[in-house]
Amino acid sequence: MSYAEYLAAIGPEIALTIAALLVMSIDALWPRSVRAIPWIGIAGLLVTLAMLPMFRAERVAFSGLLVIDPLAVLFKVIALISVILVALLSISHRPLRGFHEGEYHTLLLFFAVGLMFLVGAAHLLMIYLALEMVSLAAYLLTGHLKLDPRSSEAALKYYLFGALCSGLFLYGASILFGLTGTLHLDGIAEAVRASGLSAALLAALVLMLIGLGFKIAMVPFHLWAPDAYEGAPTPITALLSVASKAGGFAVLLRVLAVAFPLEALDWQPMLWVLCVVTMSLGNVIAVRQGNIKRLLAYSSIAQAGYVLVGVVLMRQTPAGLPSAMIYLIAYLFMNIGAFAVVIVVSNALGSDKIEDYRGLARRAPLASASLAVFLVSLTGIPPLAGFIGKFYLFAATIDAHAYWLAVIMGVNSVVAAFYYFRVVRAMYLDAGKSEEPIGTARPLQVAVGVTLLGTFVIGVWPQPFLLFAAALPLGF
Amino acid sequence: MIPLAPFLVVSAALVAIGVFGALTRRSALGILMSIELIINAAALNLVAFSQHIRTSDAESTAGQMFALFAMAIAAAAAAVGLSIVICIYRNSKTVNVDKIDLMRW
Amino acid sequence: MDFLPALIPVLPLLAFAVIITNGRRLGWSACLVAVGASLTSAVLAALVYSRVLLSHETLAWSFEWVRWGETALRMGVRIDGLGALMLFMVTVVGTLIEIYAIGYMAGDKTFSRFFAFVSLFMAGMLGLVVADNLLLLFVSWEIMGLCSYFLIGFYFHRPSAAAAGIKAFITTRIGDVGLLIGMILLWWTAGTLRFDELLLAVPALAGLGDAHVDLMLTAAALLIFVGTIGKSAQFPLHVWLPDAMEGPTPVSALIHAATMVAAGVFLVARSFILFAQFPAALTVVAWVGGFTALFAALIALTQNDIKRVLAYSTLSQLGYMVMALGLGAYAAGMFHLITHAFFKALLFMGAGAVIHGFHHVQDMRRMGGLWGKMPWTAWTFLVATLAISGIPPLSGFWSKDEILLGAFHESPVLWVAGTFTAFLTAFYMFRLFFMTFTGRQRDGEIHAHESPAVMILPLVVLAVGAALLGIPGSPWMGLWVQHSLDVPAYALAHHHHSNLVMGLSIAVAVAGIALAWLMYAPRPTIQPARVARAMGRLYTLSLNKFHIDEIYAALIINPTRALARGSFRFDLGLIDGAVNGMGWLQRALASLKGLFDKWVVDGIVNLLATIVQALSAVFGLIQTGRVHNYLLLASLGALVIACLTWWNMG
Amino acid sequence: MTEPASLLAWIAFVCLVAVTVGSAVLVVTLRNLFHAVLALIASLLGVAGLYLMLLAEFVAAIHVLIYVGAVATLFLFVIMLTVRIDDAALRQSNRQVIPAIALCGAGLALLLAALLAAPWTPVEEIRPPGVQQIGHDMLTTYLLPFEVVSLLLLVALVGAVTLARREDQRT
Repeated sequence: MSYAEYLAAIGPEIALTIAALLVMSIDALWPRSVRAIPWIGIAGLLVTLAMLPMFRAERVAFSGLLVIDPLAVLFKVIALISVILVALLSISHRPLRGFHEGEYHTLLLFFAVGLMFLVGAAHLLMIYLALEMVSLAAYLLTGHLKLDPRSSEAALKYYLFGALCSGLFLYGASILFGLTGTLHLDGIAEAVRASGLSAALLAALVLMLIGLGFKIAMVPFHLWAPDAYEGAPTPITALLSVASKAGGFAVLLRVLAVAFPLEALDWQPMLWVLCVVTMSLGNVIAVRQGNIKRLLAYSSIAQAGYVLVGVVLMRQTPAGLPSAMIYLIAYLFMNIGAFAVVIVVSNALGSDKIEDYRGLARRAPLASASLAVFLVSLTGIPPLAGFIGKFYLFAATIDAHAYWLAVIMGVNSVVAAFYYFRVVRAMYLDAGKSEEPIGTARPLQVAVGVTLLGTFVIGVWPQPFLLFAAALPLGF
Repeated sequence: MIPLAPFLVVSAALVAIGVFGALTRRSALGILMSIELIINAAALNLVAFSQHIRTSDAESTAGQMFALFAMAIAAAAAAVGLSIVICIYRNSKTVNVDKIDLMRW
Repeated sequence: MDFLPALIPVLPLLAFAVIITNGRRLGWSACLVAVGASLTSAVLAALVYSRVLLSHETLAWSFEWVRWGETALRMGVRIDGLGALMLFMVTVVGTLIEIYAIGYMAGDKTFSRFFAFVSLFMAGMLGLVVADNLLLLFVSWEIMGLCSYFLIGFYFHRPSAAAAGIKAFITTRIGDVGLLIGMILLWWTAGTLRFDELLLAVPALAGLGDAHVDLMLTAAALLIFVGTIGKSAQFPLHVWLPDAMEGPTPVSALIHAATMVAAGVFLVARSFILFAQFPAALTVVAWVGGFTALFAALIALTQNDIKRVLAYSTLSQLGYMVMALGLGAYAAGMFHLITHAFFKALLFMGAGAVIHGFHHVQDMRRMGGLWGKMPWTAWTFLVATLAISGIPPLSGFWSKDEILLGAFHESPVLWVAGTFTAFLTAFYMFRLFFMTFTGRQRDGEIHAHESPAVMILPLVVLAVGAALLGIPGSPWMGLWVQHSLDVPAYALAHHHHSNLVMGLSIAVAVAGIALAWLMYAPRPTIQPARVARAMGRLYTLSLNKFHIDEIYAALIINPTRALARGSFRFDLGLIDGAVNGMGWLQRALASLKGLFDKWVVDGIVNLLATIVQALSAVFGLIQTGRVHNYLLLASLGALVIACLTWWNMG
Repeated sequence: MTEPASLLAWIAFVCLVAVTVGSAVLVVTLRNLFHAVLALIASLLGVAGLYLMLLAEFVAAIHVLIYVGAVATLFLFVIMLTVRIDDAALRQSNRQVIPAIALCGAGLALLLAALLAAPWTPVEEIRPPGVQQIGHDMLTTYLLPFEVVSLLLLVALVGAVTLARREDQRT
């Protein structure tokens, strides 16, 4: 492979790495330029995003370690958009102001680089490496507010849980290597097909599932999530709940779809149960939360459960994978949007308690209306993005004759309405203590605007997103 | 030459001991050390497989390479973990994880 | 020109957008925007109605919305006779209610917000009526659900209002989920969601005789009916409607008459082809409707809150409509929907005028003698009361009579129940009327006054409608309205006229009024209290709404609590030592008990809430905040997953 | 098939295993964290010995360099920074010991059952790749991970320095 080919394969990643290094050196050399740093990072991310269409031709690069296929491109787009939005949120998040912003944005960009490698990795070594890169950056970002005990505690819990899970993932990967003699996912599939089911294969799958389940906060590997989400700086909470989770889903999809053929190991029943437990537990526990970040943490566990519905059904219906993708895209906009409003409120009130949201509609009408839209969308009510996502997931369950899954999802979406509307009620139907208006910083306005637009457009005219998601062939 | 199976037994034992440590140590540092044991077990597995399992010529070094990378990554992860532990210590003057529960339910 | 009907829902939607974004600037004139939009819609609707009536054609216009592999989803509007009549009714009644609200809401701080949401509500309802496919119908349906949440909880400083808003939203949401699943089931079985295509596809599929397909379609029909049960407040999801009167009275009128509850009935009518093919589904519909009609009428007998009586009467009348559809008397059911919209809107607005003039007192036991003080209100109210009681030639008589006629031919049991309900209806409505308007005022403290002209005018218009609207649907005019509905061939044919049915229904109405006169006239012959004593337990049953809420508590909540406590202990032993445990146990039990006291007051939603909250309290305990517990649970989880999977594979 | 191992090799193997596993047990049970790190070093050296027995000299060398040279030293520093001397006598394990023993025991048993029954496809003869081969592959086949791991180390460096630095040192 020539260097030109290398460049053609990982051009966007290289560009983003350069941006990250640039941010790092500018911070080190000209400490005064700190106001410009986030914008340099965002510019780098935007350039990378703009480069993606030129680098989407399907290919296998670096001796099969990395692939560029529709799945990878799709997830790269999701990852970049969410990191851009998170960078916007970070600019105006009060506790982050002037607190090692250079390092913060450097880590954020490297997180994005890791994510881009992660979604294209088709080789166990590469997967592990990218997974660790993403995780390490995430641990560090979670604990970035080192003077805040909650931030440190969140980082510690996240780190310890993550380190154990990734250690077990590595051990599982080593068993898989022993069984198949190769680290390439497609080679693994061939060998597994030839040798068939064995207890060791199952052990490898379960061990690897621990690592991936941790990334997407799937029950029972979700336990870190509520604490980490609550303690992390709010933009990072958004990052963990969207970008990091999307990366986890990309690997999960690739590992399950490529490396574990169903005829050798039928993982569907197992994932079915996990999916049901994940959505139900997340929704049920969310009902009692009094902190909005924690509420959104449990809600995002439940949302991961919904996405898993598409993953479970991906071999039974051609609608499975695309419906999971659509849901993920919708989730990106509505969830980051919700966190943007949470930041608006916490900047003004210094609180994330739902009781402090009382009467918010009078103090910040636009922010409240936006949050209401995002929550209504998360509930799955038309004509918003969340409804389209749920609609296609329901369609996939019906197509796959998975009626129980449809019913359980239905019950869950009723339960979810409870807690989302508790927040709406606090904002609109409860009287607040103060009437003082709350302002919104410009970058947050942009972020809220973009996410609102996304939430509405997907809801009203989903066609382009459907095409985007339907680019996924079944057996990629 | 020692066959494959004894190595697998050793690495499985190391994993079990490591998980046990992670579950029972009160100190975050103790948990970190236990996790190092697990990563070592995986690396040992990889090297053992690399020598004993039939692979294609192109992948004759795959297992060893994975083990080497895993070590580098583990070192980086340990550095990150220890810096987080230092932060925790500065904030709450303890590294015992059962004392660290500001956030729950 | 073809897309003209699409403008009808878009105009109120625009009004919503304009008012919500410029609320402060518009101030009082917000109502002009809202009324202007719906008045224009009404004019358009009248145009559409005349065109559909004259040509008997179906107006349709659509465009491709999304394409999903092979299947494309089209969005558009389709207006047949049924849709045109509904459009006409919704826009006219809606506009009148909005005009009335100008007077009723005057001086309210949230005046403009009120009109914004009412406009959106109208947009939702109109969108639902013009929709040419189930998906668009569902979208409008949900928009209406959201608006009901905001409007019922509009007086947010009253906790009961906020609670009622949530209750309405969550309860109807249960139905919505059923509808959504049913809709997708239908889509996957029949391959389309468009009504005109379903008209062809469903009979073709039913003709196959494939048991699986039949099962799927029956399930789809029943799930769609679950949506109706939620939205049209049929038993057992009826609990939200009586509470929905917590909203401002114009909202009650809107919800009870022209919009929300009518949507559920309309849904069954729209997807009637599905029900018509599967008699099992139809039977369920009929019995649910019949039961709701009787059950709600029994409760209405003893209520003392003026709006509550009306709320239960709505439930009962909705039961009639649903029963009619279930009996195949499609045209009769829809006719009753239209007439009911007029007289029920009139009743609610009359009650609102009473409440408005009576300084926001709603207890009928404090009223009386308002006849002299509010003549306009009293006269129009009398017209509506006569109409709902089924006195010819007012509108309610003709539509109700036709439903009973259908029942007479199809199911004698339901006919008897329906006739008895008609008797009860006449009785409790005149009980209300006599207690409010005749005799002397029982609470002398309050100085009642007549409402302003802007509130009286809509009352008069509606009274004219409630009085005369039945005529075009009467046998005198050859059931003209019913024929204009373009009743599809698959709906059952009209029944032969029966003098017995008609005579009996007049007789029971008169008997009901007479009994009410005897008991509640200025000088009663029969003392109501003695009747109550004589009826004993029956009276208390009705007063306590048949203890439905308590039954829910005994059957479901208590066992759940016990279960929760049991599983809680189990969890505890698992995670940590007993020392920490006792603390948790006490805290969790205390919170459970608190929740129990707080939530087990009434209703299925509170029940659901209680269960979910209890589960939440129990499962929330997993999150101990200690990372070593997390690690243990996760490892245990992994082991369990591995074992179960291995065991599952044998 | 591989040639039968000589008795000497077995003796060496058993000794190494005893050191490795024995020290590992000490790592997770010793009360004094300082001692635990020493046990960790012993265990790691044992693993290095096992690498040698597997004829993977390069891996063994790197292992010793990275783990004993860097990681263990880092642990020692942090322990000295964070653990006070009077902590040494404190109980170092929490109340989960019994469930943890049960869980790990069951897990180990299942894992061993699975691993020993697995259909491995052994080589006829061990031909370990030399250091040259490893070096060559690292800069050809594994060029991408080689570059990415450098980024990962950079991330760890930047982040760890930011986190561990005292706040008052930056003005």
